[in-house]
Amino acid sequence: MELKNLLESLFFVSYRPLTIKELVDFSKKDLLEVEEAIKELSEEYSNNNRGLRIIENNKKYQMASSPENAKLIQAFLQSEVSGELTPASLETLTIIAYRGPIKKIELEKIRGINCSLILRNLLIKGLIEEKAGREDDDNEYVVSLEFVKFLGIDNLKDLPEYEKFNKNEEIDKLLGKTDPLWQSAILGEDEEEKEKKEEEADEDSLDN
Amino acid sequence: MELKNLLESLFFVSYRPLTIKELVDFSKKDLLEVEEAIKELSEEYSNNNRGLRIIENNKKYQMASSPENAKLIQAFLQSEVSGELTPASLETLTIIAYRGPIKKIELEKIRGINCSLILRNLLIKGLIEEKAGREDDDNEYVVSLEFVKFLGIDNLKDLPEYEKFNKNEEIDKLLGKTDPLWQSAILGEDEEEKEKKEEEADEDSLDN
Amino acid sequence: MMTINIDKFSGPLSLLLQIIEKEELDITSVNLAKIADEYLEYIKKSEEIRPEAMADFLLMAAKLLYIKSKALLPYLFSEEDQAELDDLAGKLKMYKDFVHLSQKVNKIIGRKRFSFFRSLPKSGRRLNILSDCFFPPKNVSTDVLWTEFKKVLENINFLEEELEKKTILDEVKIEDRIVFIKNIISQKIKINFSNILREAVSRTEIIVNFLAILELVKQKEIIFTQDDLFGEIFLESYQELEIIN
Repeated sequence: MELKNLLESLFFVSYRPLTIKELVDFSKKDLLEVEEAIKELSEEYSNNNRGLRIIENNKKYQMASSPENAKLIQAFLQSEVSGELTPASLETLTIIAYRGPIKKIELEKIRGINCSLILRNLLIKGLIEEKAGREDDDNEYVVSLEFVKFLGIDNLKDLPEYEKFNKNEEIDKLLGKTDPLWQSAILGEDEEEKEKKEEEADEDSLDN
Repeated sequence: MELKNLLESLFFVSYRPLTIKELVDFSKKDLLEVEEAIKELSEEYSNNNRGLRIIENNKKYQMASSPENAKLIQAFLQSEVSGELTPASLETLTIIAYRGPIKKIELEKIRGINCSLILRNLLIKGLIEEKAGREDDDNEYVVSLEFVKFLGIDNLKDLPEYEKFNKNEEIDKLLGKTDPLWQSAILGEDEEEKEKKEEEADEDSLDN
Repeated sequence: MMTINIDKFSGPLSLLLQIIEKEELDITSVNLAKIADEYLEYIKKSEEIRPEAMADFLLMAAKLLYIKSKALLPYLFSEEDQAELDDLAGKLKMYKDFVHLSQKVNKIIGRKRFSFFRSLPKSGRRLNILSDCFFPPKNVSTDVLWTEFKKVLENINFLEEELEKKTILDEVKIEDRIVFIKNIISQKIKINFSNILREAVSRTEIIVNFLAILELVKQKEIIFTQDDLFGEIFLESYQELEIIN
């Protein structure tokens, strides 16, 4: 198949992850065809015990070496990837991996703590990526291919119990709820009102 | 076959041609076995209409994209280097122009996000140069002479407000030349150490 | 009290979880009420909680005290409140699930089956993928660079402000507020709570003040009265009252 052949060449020469959109534009084929070809290529690699992988995350694809050879490749590149993470980093990355794209406020609801600094830290390390929303609060976070590389899997869906935690009504319910009790109890009605007005003001300034 | 799998990974990750001796040393296999495996791999690529090739020159081997796709691949690479800079690349280039020579980690602290891919992109375009430090982390970046000329100035000092921006206290502060607020903030002291190591590891894996 | 390694908890939920597990309790509202005091003990003693995180630890403390008061005075609470309290137990369970997942993820990473992307020359001056090696961008001039750098500086200033705001939080300590409130009460017989809050600028300060009062009540230093729901809270010295009575 010609398309698969072209995609393989493209993945090889590209030094960065390619989005599905870029691949569609470049190959001038349908989205479905491209997705199918990537899937075939990726399966060929895994099933035939090849030295290559196509790893995917968040509709971005990049060619990588297969995880079985990790030790020797690491020695060849003389790289010192340790993969050691602090508990806070690990916890945050796990939540983003299973629940991404996820907003900061949702992450904070799960962790019960302000996450500004840890997010900045992970962004700097390139372990997560930020997708800008309409407002700052709407920014969403996903793990990066760089992080997927550590796991030695092709796709986050291969994580244990991924489906169960990715789509989970119980969690959605807990996250979807605002915390009205505490806001009104501690801030008082007035402040809540104020915040609302501020929000409106922000939106105005954006629209203008 | 395991050896073929390993060779494929090696060829893929290496940016330069590998000698047969290197391949033998790395795989810890016999010369004959290695030659046989390379031949098999190479034939698989050609016979199965794959997007990859193993090219040989003077007992050195290298992975390449297949010649059928040459035109499209050339166009892809061309599009990678031409055109407008993305906002992120422009920001990075600006910081390097005003604050160079600057280390990757410093750039990342200023921008709050990992810069590996962008630096790679600016290097490909010849807009910046890398000055090798003692260790990988010490690599420093400066804009290239061609870029300075392209701006129509003789010297970076001719940039508007160069002196003021080049020595900016706010930035020095942020870069931890005074106070490493970032690292100590949410991470404990011990964790800080660990995180530092992680950072190094991450960078290694990115740079190699 | 068995020591809990502060390094191991990355937030108030983590601390709660460790206390619950140490006491071998199930995660229920009733059990959360039971460990409220222990939680407070930990955050009072711990010097390792980062100032930036203190607000969240205190917020949790307030929630626990709320749950505890609900357990003691159930008739004061509505069904809605009950749902809120169950929510905390639910959230803690959810958090526990993710902690378990993170341990699994850690194991996966620990196998060190890393993948690698294509490498670059280690100290290559330039990376040259096409024969040419300079590709001037279209949208760049000295003015563009100048404007761009000013934007960078603005972002940095914004960042610094945010940080400063956060570190101020540390300056409000329960101990200090306790002393402060004790002093006021010893001078005046009766004072209203909003007076004490007059200088409070943040939610954390309000919480800290509130916690300080609860602590003083517990130590039988003061008593408080509140005539209406959400009405003003009056604080009086416990000893003064005894003398009068």
